[in-house]
Amino acid sequence: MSEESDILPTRQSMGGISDQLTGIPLYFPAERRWLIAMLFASALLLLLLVSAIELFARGVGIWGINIPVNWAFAIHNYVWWLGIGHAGTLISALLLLTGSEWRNSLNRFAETMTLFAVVCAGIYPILHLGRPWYVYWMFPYPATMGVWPQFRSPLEWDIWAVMTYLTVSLAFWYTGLIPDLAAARDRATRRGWQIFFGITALGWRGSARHWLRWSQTYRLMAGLAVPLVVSVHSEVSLLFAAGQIPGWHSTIFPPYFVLGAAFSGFAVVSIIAVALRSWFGLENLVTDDHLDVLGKVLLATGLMTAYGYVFEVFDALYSGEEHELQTLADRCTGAYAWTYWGAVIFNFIPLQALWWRLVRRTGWMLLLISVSVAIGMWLERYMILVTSLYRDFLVSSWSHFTPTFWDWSTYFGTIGLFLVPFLIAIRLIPMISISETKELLHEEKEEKHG
Amino acid sequence: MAEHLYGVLAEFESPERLLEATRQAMEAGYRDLDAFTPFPVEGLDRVVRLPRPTISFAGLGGAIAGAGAALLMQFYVNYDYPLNVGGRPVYAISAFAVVTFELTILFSALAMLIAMLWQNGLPRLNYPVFAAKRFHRASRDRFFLCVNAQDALFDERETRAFLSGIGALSVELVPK
Amino acid sequence: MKRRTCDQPPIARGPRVWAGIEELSADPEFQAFIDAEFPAVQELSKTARRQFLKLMGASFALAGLTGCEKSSFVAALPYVDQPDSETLGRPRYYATAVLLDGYAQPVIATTHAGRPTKLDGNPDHPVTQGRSDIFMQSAVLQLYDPDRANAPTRHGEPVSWTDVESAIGIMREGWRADQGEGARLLLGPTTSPTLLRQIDAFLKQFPKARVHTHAAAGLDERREIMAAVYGRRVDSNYELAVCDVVVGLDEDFLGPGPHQVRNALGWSQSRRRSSDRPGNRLFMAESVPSATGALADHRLIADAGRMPALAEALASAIGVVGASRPSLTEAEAGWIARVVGACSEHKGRSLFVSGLSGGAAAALWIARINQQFANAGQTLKLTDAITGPVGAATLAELASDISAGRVTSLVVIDCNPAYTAPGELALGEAFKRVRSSIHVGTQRDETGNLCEWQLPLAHALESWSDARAVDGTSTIIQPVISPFYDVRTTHQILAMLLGEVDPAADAAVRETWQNSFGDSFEARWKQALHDGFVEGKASFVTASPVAEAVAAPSAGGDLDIVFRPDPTVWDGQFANVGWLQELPKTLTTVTWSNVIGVSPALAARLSAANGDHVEVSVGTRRISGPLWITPGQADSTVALYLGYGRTRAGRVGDNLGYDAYQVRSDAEPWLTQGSLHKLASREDLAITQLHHRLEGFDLAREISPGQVKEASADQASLYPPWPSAKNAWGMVIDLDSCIGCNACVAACTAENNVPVVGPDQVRAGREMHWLRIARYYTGDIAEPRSFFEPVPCMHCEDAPCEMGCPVHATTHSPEGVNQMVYNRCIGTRTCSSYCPYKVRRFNFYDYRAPAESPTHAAHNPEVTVRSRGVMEKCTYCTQRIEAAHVAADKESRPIRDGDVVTACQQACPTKAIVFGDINDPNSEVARLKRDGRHYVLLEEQGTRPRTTYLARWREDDTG
Amino acid sequence: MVQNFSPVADTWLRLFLIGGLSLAGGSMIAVIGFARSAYMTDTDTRPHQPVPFSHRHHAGELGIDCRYCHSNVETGPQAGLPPTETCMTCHSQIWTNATMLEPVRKSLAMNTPIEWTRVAKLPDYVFFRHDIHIAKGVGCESCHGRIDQMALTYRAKAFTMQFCIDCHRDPGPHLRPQDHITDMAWQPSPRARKEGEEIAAHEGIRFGELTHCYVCHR
Repeated sequence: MSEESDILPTRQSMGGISDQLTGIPLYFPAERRWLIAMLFASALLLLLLVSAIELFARGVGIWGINIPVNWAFAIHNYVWWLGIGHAGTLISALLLLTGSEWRNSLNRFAETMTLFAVVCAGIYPILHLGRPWYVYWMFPYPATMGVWPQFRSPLEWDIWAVMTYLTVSLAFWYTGLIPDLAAARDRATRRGWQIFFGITALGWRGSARHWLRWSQTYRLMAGLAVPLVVSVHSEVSLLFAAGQIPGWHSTIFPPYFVLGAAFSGFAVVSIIAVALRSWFGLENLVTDDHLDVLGKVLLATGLMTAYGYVFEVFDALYSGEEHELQTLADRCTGAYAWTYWGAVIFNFIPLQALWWRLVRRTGWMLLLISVSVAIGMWLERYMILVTSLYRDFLVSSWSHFTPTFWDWSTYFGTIGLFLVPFLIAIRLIPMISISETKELLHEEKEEKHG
Repeated sequence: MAEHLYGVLAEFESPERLLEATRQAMEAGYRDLDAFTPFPVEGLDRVVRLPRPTISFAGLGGAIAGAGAALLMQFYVNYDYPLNVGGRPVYAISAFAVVTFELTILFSALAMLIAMLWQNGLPRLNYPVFAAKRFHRASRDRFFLCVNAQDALFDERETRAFLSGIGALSVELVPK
Repeated sequence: MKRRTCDQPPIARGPRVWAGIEELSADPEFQAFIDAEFPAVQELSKTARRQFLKLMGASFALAGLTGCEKSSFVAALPYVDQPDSETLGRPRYYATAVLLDGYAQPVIATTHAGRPTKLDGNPDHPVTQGRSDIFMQSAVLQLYDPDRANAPTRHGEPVSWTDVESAIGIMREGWRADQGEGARLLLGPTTSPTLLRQIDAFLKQFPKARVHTHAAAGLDERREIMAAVYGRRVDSNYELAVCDVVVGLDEDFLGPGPHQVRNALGWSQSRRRSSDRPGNRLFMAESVPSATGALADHRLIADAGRMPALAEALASAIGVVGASRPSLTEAEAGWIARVVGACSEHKGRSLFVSGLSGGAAAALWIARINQQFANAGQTLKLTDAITGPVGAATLAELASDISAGRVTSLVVIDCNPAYTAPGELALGEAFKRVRSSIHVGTQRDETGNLCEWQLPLAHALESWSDARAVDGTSTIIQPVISPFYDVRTTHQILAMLLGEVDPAADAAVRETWQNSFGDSFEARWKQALHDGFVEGKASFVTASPVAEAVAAPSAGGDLDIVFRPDPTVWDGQFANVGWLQELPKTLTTVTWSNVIGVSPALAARLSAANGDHVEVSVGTRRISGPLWITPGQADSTVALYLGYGRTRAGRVGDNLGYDAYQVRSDAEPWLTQGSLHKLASREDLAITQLHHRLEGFDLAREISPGQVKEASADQASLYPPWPSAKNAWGMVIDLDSCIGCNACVAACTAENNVPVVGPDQVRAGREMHWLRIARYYTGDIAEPRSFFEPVPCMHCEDAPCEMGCPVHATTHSPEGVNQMVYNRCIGTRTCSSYCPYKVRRFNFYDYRAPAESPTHAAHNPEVTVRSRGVMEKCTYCTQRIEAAHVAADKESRPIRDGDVVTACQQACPTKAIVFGDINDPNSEVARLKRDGRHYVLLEEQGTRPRTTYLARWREDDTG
Repeated sequence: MVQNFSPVADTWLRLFLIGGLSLAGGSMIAVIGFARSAYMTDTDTRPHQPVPFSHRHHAGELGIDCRYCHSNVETGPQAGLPPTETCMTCHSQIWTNATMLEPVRKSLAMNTPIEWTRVAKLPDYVFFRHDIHIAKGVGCESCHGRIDQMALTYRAKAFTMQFCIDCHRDPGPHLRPQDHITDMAWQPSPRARKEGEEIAAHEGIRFGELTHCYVCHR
């Protein structure tokens, strides 16, 4: 068997992998760099805190929204974050089912990323409320009013979809984590770590029975997670498609959104993969082959998203509906044309470089392309919201939207909300699945010695 | 004699060795066996003749419960205070589909997680095998076979001898 | 949690409230309170912030919707001795009148627990027939204006009325000595019989005293023109109801002003005479686009200076003796040909009118044409001028007298010459030279500030007085609320000048009517108070044009500068009324400022855009303001709007826009020549509609008589039908009748406690009006065809908004009303996102007033005042629907057509808005839904709106 | 050797899990209950009044009709508190010097209203009308409870939306004949529903139209 067929270099021992990965939390290598990152992240988080206080004290008027553009940054970033939050679970679940072995080195931090991205998304629907202190009215509880939530509303669907997605992702993530926590526990020498991993590992001891039930659960969960991922973002797309606003009211939206989500998600996964591997010297586990595959997936989803763009245009032209055409014209030439063309350029131009193997296998190139995709998708969400709302049916209601300082501060704040827990997670849990990597390594060795 | 014992723990350095040893132990007539490994070892369950796990049924149960709960909830709230919402029907099945689907998945997933932990008897922080000197390698790179003291054939000395006989790197007694 | 305390007479605490505000706005604690109550304030700049504090004081309604669920115990105060007539929580109605330029605007005042909350036209009155305009609607807010003068002052120091009386006593000493030599009265426009009687009495006492009058908005000039033409003081009355053809030369007879309601009623009446074609035809030649011009079937764009020539050309075309045909452009000739063609077979049923900018020159020809067509006496009726007093001198004469030192004591009554006088008279300076001066007015305004004494005047709603409506019918003005400041009526002050001591409020008025009613006084007085007017219009007189040809003023300077009263603050007297400031101006939708209107071509020549500052120079005087490109304005005509740039209007109206009076000349107050050049600076105007070209959508439809066909009102739906209740409410709006006057918007604001949000929020696109009048134009921007389209909530039966709400805050009633429940709303704004018509409004901040604001008294207790973070929108005035239900249910009878009238419908001066039960096939609204012009806005969206439209008539080109 | 925990640790862990779960569940139920508690709904608390007015004495023992003092109840939205004049019609004759009544006499003398504390009140965004309820056969007692037995007045029924909506959904059983409107002791007969529906039919109550939002909220 030749090296290429192996995604992992086979000349490394199981023990080595164990020590290397559990070593990251137990004997943290990059203290200073981490502190700097943490400082930056907490600053952003503080910004979010300030923005939120300002918001609750004074009302959503501090944002640039108005009538007709009464949804902008909040919903726009909600969709963006949720989209990013889709890669993790999708990668690990889908690839687990298809048994693609290259998943093992990526799924853990991809899933972790998902969790925090979804949290970032999840706070927006609350922040953007006019009276956030009544958010609990969206849940069915026996109120003295005798009034219930309205289950025909896409917003109501949203609440349930996001809650489900967060919970299931968490369960899936934790299930996969248990054996590794045990591994860390068994490596831990300091009492504190022993107790922490001891409890979180729930007393896992890798007994044959444990493994049997665990594998079945893990696979079945993956089986559930895949349709869930698809449903959640389809549902988010209905938030718009269910409205009659030109530029929203389209059947392409669900697939269009899901693919877009996966696209942006994979981009962020690539960013994290490249970053972590160079940070913690994980080249032996996150190999160029991994980047290569990531690059291919990114390219594929990117092209599918591009198809969505093309279809949107076709849709408008084919319908021939004057307002749809008006919206199309506004997107291409209107006041916010820069978001449309920005999205097209950032999303699809650098992407084409991924046709070359060299680019795919070079960390920093992949990183740059992924960043551009993340920006592109952000612009796309902006475009979908603002250019549809600022000029809808009645000419007399046409208006404009300009984000204020608080729009931006809230957005950047959520980046802090994402980074802080992620950085903490790096220090607490093995960022790559130990047991599965070993399994893979063992299989590869098997093949070698026939 | 064996009351104070949990069993005998034998260490092997590869899954293959473990499988081989287990097979021999079974042939020797030991039944109450368990193995501790860093990752699921292919085929071990067949050798030890473990029953097929029943997590999937828990999952199914959860799914049905979820779907039922969701539909019931949505129908009830519209039955309790029927309001004309944009001329849509009171019982708008198509609109209820989304939440129903989400809850189906949610309940199912949680049911399976709980079932898995329950059947595995987790969480269980204190367990005899943890007391074994070399057990910390069970999650690293060693593969352990354990003959429980409850086993009919179990005899402290003979079992030890038998295990070291089939190529264990180390054999140790695990106290209760 | 603030409370409505309806069973507490709130007026009792009026003065204390006022004092409260004065002290408070400085006090830091109050600042803190404001920051809490109005978070918006903090983000405003220091000046803007001050501005906002002012605003808030002046124009927000109070209290209401705080979400706190725990209901605490609060105080309840019963009457000590309850008036027998008072039913707690039941509104009571009084017939009285408010004033505009001295003319009575007959109203029915709605009062809750003794405080007026709403004014509507008096239905029995021949002029208003229950309809109203924006000024009438807003008068009630003016009453509660916290900036009103609340006590007499001398040199700005508060004094008592006894001081005032003794001072007047001393003056009278002087006058007695020299028979009033050097005594001068300066009157605002007035029609009050009592006031005129008192003036006469005054002149009898002091024969050498003189009376001057000053009306900024054109009353005097109109009278002068008529005098020049007919040789006597007459007013012209247009009988539009019987006209087949109306031809106007720069005369915006459907625009704002005292005559608007009557003209609009008449015009729409004849316009709607038949259902298969327009009932009349309207030709307009105008320099500056106006409401009337927007409605014209054939509109000619001509510079203001051309009007006399056009008039003469018309005359000669028609064959008026002595008219010679001046040279005309092709467009002008074509238009005149059309007019002649249209009129020739309508002798006696056509009407020619000309405006102020045409001057006497145009007016004379127009008069002769009406003569020629036998319109005089038919469609054009003349009455003796009802504004007085006869033989009063002008403002210019006063100015010259003062500078000549012939004036020792001056009493300015209910006008503000220091602001409204033409700049060249420099009256402000002059006033300083008068030894003793008294200003009598509701505000301590520019003039009041210059005068030695400022005497606070009672608001019409607090006064005993009388006045005559535009048709001459007299109205006895009775107080509907006891004055809550230390104020007096004009009549009381005149009485003081006549030597009485502490005269009773109603004495003078009673005396006047004692004389005219004679023996049957008590009965007729009661009757008059009940009806709100005294039978008997001004009798018509026949007069014919006497003057020989009047020379048109010669054109000098490169541009015609025309002056127009502002569409919403008029001559400036309403500058401190927040409701009017926030009303979008009829054609521009500009709020909170006036603009300098120019044609697209001129703007292109200047390479200037909307909001760029330009400087207008007339002779040596110059002013600068923001430019506005007006589609369809004549190329070399510049329009200046009066009423802004005030410095002592109050906290709402100060320092907005520019002061056009500065460049006004006394000789040519309405049309003069000047030049224009662009400045470097610009400003961001607060406009409510950014885009006006219709872009080819059929939102505002037209239909020509040929296309009319029976329409079916029912619209298809994919959903199974919901059972309807007995009543199904619906509305039809006739685009052919809408004159874009904003009366509906103002009425809605007053009825539904719609907050004023201020210029910054309007700029941000957050105005709160539940009903907007969309202004569109089609065709070339140089010669557009304009449309008005009122857009309230459509109350869709398959409403997208309702489907979007996650908490059942907006649902559908069995009567088909799209309900918005504020106290359930959590502010997701999904409804507004989904609304294809964007008629929902959101409280981005807390727009409510603090409890201290006196304006809370104006607020309608039947409607919740919305708090921060909730959506709101048109409710079809559900409080009125429910009231009608209760009334009907108590009598166990069905609701009759006309039992429910929405505020907008009630106000509309052209009856363009019709509301009612569409389940009742005989109801007016059901009939209109079957009309041939009926159409549904965005019907293809399948929302099945209950609010629908009647298309506007377009003339077949066969004419 | 990774035996990090002693056997008791497991016991503690289990206790902790069970405790946590039951705490979460319990607090939820507690909150839902609290919203209905007498504290939140202000029932059964007797606020201090300037004059310790006893409905038991006036309405109960003396049997004065509700409408004598709350004269507005049939004609207007608000039942209305009696003006001082009304109190004095009797108390100018009896108990003329009772110290208890000092505030009343003062009110009349100084012409200032008596500052009662409102007991029965609804949130601002609820627009309730007494007159129509009276006209359609809803008795005082239905909402205000046995006023005639209250020494100091208190709120007998929790004025929650649920309370209103129950009756608006199905008025039948709650209606009574006109001559029993102010009758505190009136008991619905066994055939209450049938009689109620007769009344409803006679009064032409708009069944099904009374539960939409704008009936009470504007």
